[in-house]
Amino acid sequence: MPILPGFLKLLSEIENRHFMLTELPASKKSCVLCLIKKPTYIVLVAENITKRFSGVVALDQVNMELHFGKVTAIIGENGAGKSTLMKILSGVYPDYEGRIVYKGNTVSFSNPREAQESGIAIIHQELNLIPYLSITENIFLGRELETAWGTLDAKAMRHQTEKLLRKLKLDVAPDTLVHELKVGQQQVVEIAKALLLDSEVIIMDEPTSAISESEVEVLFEIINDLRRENKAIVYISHKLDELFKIADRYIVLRDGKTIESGDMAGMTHDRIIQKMVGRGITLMRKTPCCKQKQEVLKVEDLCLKHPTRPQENLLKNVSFSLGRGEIVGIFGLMGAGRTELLETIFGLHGKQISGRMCVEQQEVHFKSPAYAIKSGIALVPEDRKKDGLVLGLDVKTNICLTTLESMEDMGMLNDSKECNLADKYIEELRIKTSSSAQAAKNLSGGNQQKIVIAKWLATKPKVLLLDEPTRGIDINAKNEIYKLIQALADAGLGIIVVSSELPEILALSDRILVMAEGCLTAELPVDEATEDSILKAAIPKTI
Amino acid sequence: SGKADADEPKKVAVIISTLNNPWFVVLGESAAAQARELGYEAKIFDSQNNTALEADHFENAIASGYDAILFNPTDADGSVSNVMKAKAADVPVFCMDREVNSTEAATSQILSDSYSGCVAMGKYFVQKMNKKGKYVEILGLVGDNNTWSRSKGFHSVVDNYPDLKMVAQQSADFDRNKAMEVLESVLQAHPDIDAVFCGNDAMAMGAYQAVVAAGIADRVQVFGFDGADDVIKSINDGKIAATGMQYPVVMAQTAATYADEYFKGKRDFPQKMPVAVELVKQDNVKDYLATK
Amino acid sequence: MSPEVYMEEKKEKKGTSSTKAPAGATQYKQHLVKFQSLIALFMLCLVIGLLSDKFFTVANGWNVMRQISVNICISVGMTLVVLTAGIDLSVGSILALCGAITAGLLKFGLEIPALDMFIGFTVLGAILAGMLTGTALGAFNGWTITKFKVPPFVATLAMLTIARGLTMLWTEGFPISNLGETFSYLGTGWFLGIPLPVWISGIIVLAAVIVTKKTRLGRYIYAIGGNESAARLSGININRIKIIVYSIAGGLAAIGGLIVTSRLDSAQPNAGMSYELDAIAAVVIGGTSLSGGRGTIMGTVLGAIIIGVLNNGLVLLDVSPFWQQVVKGFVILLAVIIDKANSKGE
Amino acid sequence: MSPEVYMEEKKEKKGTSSTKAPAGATQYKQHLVKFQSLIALFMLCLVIGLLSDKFFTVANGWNVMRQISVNICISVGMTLVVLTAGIDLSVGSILALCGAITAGLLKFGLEIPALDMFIGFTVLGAILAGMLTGTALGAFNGWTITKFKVPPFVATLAMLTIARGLTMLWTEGFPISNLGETFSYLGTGWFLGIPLPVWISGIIVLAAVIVTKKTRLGRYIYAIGGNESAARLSGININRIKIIVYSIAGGLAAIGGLIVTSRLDSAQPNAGMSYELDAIAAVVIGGTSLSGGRGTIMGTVLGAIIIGVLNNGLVLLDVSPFWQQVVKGFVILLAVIIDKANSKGE
Ligand SMILES: Nc1ncnc2c1ncn2[C@@H]1O[C@H](COP(=O)(O)OP(=O)(O)OP(=O)(O)O)[C@@H](O)[C@H]1O
Ligand SMILES: Nc1ncnc2c1ncn2[C@@H]1O[C@H](COP(=O)(O)OP(=O)(O)OP(=O)(O)O)[C@@H](O)[C@H]1O
Ligand SMILES: [Mg+2]
Ligand SMILES: [Mg+2]
Repeated sequence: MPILPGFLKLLSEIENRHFMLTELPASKKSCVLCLIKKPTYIVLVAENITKRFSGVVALDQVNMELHFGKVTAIIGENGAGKSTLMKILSGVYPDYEGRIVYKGNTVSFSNPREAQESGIAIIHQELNLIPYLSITENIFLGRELETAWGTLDAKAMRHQTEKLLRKLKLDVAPDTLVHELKVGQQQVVEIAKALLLDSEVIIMDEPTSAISESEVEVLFEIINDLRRENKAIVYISHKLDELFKIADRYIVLRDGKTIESGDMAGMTHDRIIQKMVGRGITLMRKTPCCKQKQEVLKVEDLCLKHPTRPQENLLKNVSFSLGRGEIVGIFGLMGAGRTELLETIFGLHGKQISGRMCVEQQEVHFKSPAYAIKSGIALVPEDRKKDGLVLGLDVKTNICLTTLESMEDMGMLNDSKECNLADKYIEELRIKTSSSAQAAKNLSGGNQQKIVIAKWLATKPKVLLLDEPTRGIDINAKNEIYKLIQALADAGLGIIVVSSELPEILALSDRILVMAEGCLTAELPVDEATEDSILKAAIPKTI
Repeated sequence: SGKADADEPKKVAVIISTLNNPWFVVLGESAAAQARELGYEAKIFDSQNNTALEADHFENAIASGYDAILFNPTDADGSVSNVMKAKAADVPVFCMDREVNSTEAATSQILSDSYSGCVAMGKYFVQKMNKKGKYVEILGLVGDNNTWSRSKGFHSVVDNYPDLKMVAQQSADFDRNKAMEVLESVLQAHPDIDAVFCGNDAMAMGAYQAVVAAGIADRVQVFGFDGADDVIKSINDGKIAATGMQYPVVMAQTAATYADEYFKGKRDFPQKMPVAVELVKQDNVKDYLATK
Repeated sequence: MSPEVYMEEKKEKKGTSSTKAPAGATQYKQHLVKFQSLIALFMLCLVIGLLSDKFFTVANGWNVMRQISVNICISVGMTLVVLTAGIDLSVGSILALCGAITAGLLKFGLEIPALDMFIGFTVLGAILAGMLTGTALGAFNGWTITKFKVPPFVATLAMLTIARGLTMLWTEGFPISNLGETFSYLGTGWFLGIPLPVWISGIIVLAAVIVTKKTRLGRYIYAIGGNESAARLSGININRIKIIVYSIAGGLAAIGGLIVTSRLDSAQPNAGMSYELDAIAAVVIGGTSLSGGRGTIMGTVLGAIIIGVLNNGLVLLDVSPFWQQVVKGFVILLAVIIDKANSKGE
Repeated sequence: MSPEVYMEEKKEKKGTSSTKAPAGATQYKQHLVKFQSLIALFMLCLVIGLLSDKFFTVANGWNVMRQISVNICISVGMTLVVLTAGIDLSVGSILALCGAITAGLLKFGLEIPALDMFIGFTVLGAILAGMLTGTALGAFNGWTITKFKVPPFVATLAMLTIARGLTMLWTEGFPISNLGETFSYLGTGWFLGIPLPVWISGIIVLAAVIVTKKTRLGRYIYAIGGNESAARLSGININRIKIIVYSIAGGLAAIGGLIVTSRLDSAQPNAGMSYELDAIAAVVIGGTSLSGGRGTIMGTVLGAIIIGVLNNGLVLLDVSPFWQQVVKGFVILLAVIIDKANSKGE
């Protein structure tokens, strides 16, 4: 029971005169804790934090405080400075202006290890795993268990990992190499990594951007446990619904400044958006479109063999069609084969394929991405860091990479054409960057995602495949991307959107396809679809 | 290796310090050719100037049953242990060109003495220069003991004349291109030199080209060492002053003949069999042209 | 209520004004990065110039330029290869082989006993044959690397050995000399007051700068080195680009071989040994990352100049051959450290 | 019933049945990868064995093993370096310097005229001094790489030159020979029917396998090579690990130097030239990725054996030296292609 340590902590805090008695929130259910009238107090205060990157002020006089036993949500648009603030708290950026008071002492961590050792754990927004080490090895990296001989205690570590993975309901062997995992699974590993440490403060920077709702539920259970154990939790997410479910307090950042902080109770959706964006937003329902189904893409009997187990199929007889101006949403649980479907259509899986595909009644093949692009297909991939962007190159180059042929004048690239194209999309998609010559790696996650979308829009495709297009994107930008998708559909593109967010699917699609274990299990027009019916179809049947 | 298969022809290994230099290619191929002429199987091994690789070659040669080794050592000391290994396995070793520092290891050593060859070269150098002037020395590979035996032989004479001033001493790794580039740079600092002494003929050719490019070929004399075809011709054309003629073909043929005699039962070989280095200069170059 | 409904903003777009100011800073920094090696070179020249009054002369300037022209040819190709995150160890051997082939064809022509045929070669024909050989060997490198996924290090290491062996076989271990006036002119001639090798390397540098900055090929090279999988998804034919790049590297090595052979008026079978290390050193000193995607041709040129000046300076100062290597090592180390200190922001 | 609950039940069931199969497959695949080079080696041996009856003899076996022991010492260190995504070009020079230092101290002792002092060395003392020198030079490599962020390629290239220069200075260009019986024993002796160099390299391999598989250090080496920034975020002291790794590489190169020197009973100033290429070749043929994070010590050992068998076989088969290089290049290429074909799934 955490009472005794909690109490001792309290005593020490009294000595440090750095505590605050408040009433216990109603949500607390533990009677034991209620009986002793557990106080909550501040575990960490950040005062006037300013952080500059060359040319950019990422944080400007930011203040925040974290409470024991509470989940604090940091809310803000892409590029507001959330991740930067968290990196300062966790010792990644040792040089900043301002003061951090942690458990009564002014601290300044010079590296992540110091922060870790004093009890601050972080799940970074970008995955930070070693691809060719196993799950166990990744989770215990930097804090391996050793036997008396000074060698690694593989057994004990494996055992603990198994326990952690069971707790997180991740269904893979602990010896699996991380690079074999899907992004969503990797994110669960990141979570496990942070949970292994018995930390006071646990920072989660968009932990749910790549996982589906069932895993989110698991995570929330764990967060609730942690809250009961009196840990302070920082939670960052662009999925506002989650915040209402899990957060006790909130802090809003906008353009690197603190706008407001307070209790989550009593907050509404609209007010959060208002604070975050700095203006009111009217919410509008999508008008279902009524269109003449002129077929733009048709897939018939598509099968894809498993890369290592030839008798097994990752895609099984998938057939569907997509109309001009239609938006088809594909829903499925993690590992349903949605990514494979899009990749196959885009020509990434070369030879292990059978089936036919037509674009505008013309038979096309699953040859290569170059061929797919020529046939008018574009794919916004799932993992922007790995497949979407050349992070070391600048924004302009990344945007223009797919359409360089049209940027040429007499065999030479025309710089002004490139700039025009880049500026057009920076403007249209509101990509927050200091200039089109900024390196892509210096942009915030959401803005990177926008570059990937821009790069594919530039090819003027007939069919646009979007794999989780709004992952990590703030609500305002999401709105813009939705509008953009709609506008593109109106302009006659056929669009397929893969998403793990049911509301997004429901809001965006004209028609919904559901996948489970490589099969299409349902096809529902949007007005007939309900969350229940979709989920039922998404659950694997062949177990 | 002791098995005496009467029907099968005997096998002779020719282990050469390096085949990256035409002089040694001649040495190796003449030895192999002579051995074949005498009715044996012959095979050339390239030690690539690497004593450790040479040790491997010895082990491999002994293991695969060679009956004699015609040997051009990479190093006088480092190669001793290799020769001893062969001796222990009853395989006769005949050294060519370079010696090993042991009197009982090799069956016989047919040597061309770089040191005394360069002493002669030094004497001719002094004479040609009239005992005064500035010169540049271009060394071979600095870790190679041939480099030093030549340099020392040369300096043992030339250093006695205080008016002969060495203005630069640089290494060019026995390489024609490097020698040219080094001399090009040296000429920037010392455009007024009178002579260049090079540790081998490839470097002498390179040096000569640098001198030509600088337009001072008429007053700068280039000296080489080895007796390469190119240089002999150049001496004949009046381009290069002199070189030390070593006789790779003679040495190689002698070694192969010795091996033949060894197989036929002869055992009393001269421990050292010097083959003199002859100075090739303008006035006697015709003789050497004829023999080629 | 479903939250994921469309939202419409009330306010207009916010500040477009803030975008411009930092752009200048970035540009400036890129400039610095581009010429990061310049400071090291400058300091090096200053020190040598102070110690030897022969260093800052026109003649010595041309001397250095001519000496580095071969390394520049090779390193330009190497830069392209390294930008794709590859490496080419075979350039030195290809240089030797192509020089030997040109020299051999020029001097002896080509005899095909089977067909009872003899083909004589003009200077131009022999030169083209040499360059073709280099390009073909480079293409072979690219082919094994892309088709069989052999790591570039191994593929080109194998080619290093193979091409050297072929050189030995072709020359039978002997130099091929006396190639005639016309061919000699290539390496020793002057044109408009500038040595011909300098012209050649200058034109190659110019072409390479244009290719990397201004053409699709160049852009693709950077993209492949930066993130190969993203490049593939962008529809770039990775294999084709890589084969082209290795072919260029082979072709440029062949040109280097022509210059060396012509300057010496002789093709040496052991020419070009360990030139690959010099070339890679120039590339890396010039700020190109061995993991690909970052670097410039001009950086490499500066790197090659640093190495050339260093070699020249050490000889001018008559540093003993023993000490030369030690000094050279430390200076290279220092040059890179100075670079790093000056591009700290990166 | 809420969909979440329903889902969970289903998932639970799925778990038990499907977890095991992929895990098994992964294990199996890892096995394959681990010994991917084995097939190539096997085929090579078969071909040579068929063509030469001298190949499969005990004597020749020890012969090959003894010959590769030096390369194994160096390549083990190189493997560690490459696993951290680094490279070490200086091993050959360090080998030469350390061999020369041990030989020099053993033969002449150390005279310090300034202090009017003379220190004599026992065999053990001289050996320790040599190994210490190697480790120190390696640590210096690590220091410049971590402290000044000099790319490993440049830092160790500089060290290649520096150490070679120091060797020349120490030996004055002459070999140091006749080092005595005791010291000779190290390279030429046998113990329990196995040559001593084979013992030494065997112990080094064993230690390295334990380090990479069973210790924190090993884990961190893989992590740094796999994703340096993630490793840093996990609180690993990257710089310390790297310095340790380069020191080990230096120390192992020194051991290689001792073996070479003792085998020849002579320290050659030119020893170890271009050994770095052989070592890197062994590492890469053994399946270690030059971009770090992936590979095994046993793979490297196999790689070294392949190279050793190839060298031995070409000699046994009477291939002419010029053709040898060509054949060697193609065989290396083939070996790697066979590997790749057998680990296609990767
Ligand atoms: N290394 C860097 N160099 C330059 N600018 C940077 C760097 N890292 C972040 N920035 C800038 O700082 C600002 C804040 O970025 P940060 O990653 O903290 O945003 P965020 O709130 O986490 O956004 P998102 O929701 O998209 O993850 C952005 O404008 C970003 O471009
Ligand atoms: N390279 C691979 N090797 C082995 N199995 C793979 C590989 N790629 C995918 N799979 C398997 O194929 C199935 C489908 O994966 P896919 O990525 O298409 O799912 P998804 O529906 O897109 O899920 P996610 O939400 O993770 O994107 C999964 O069971 C996955 O484990
Ligand atoms: Mg962020
Ligand atoms: Mg997916």
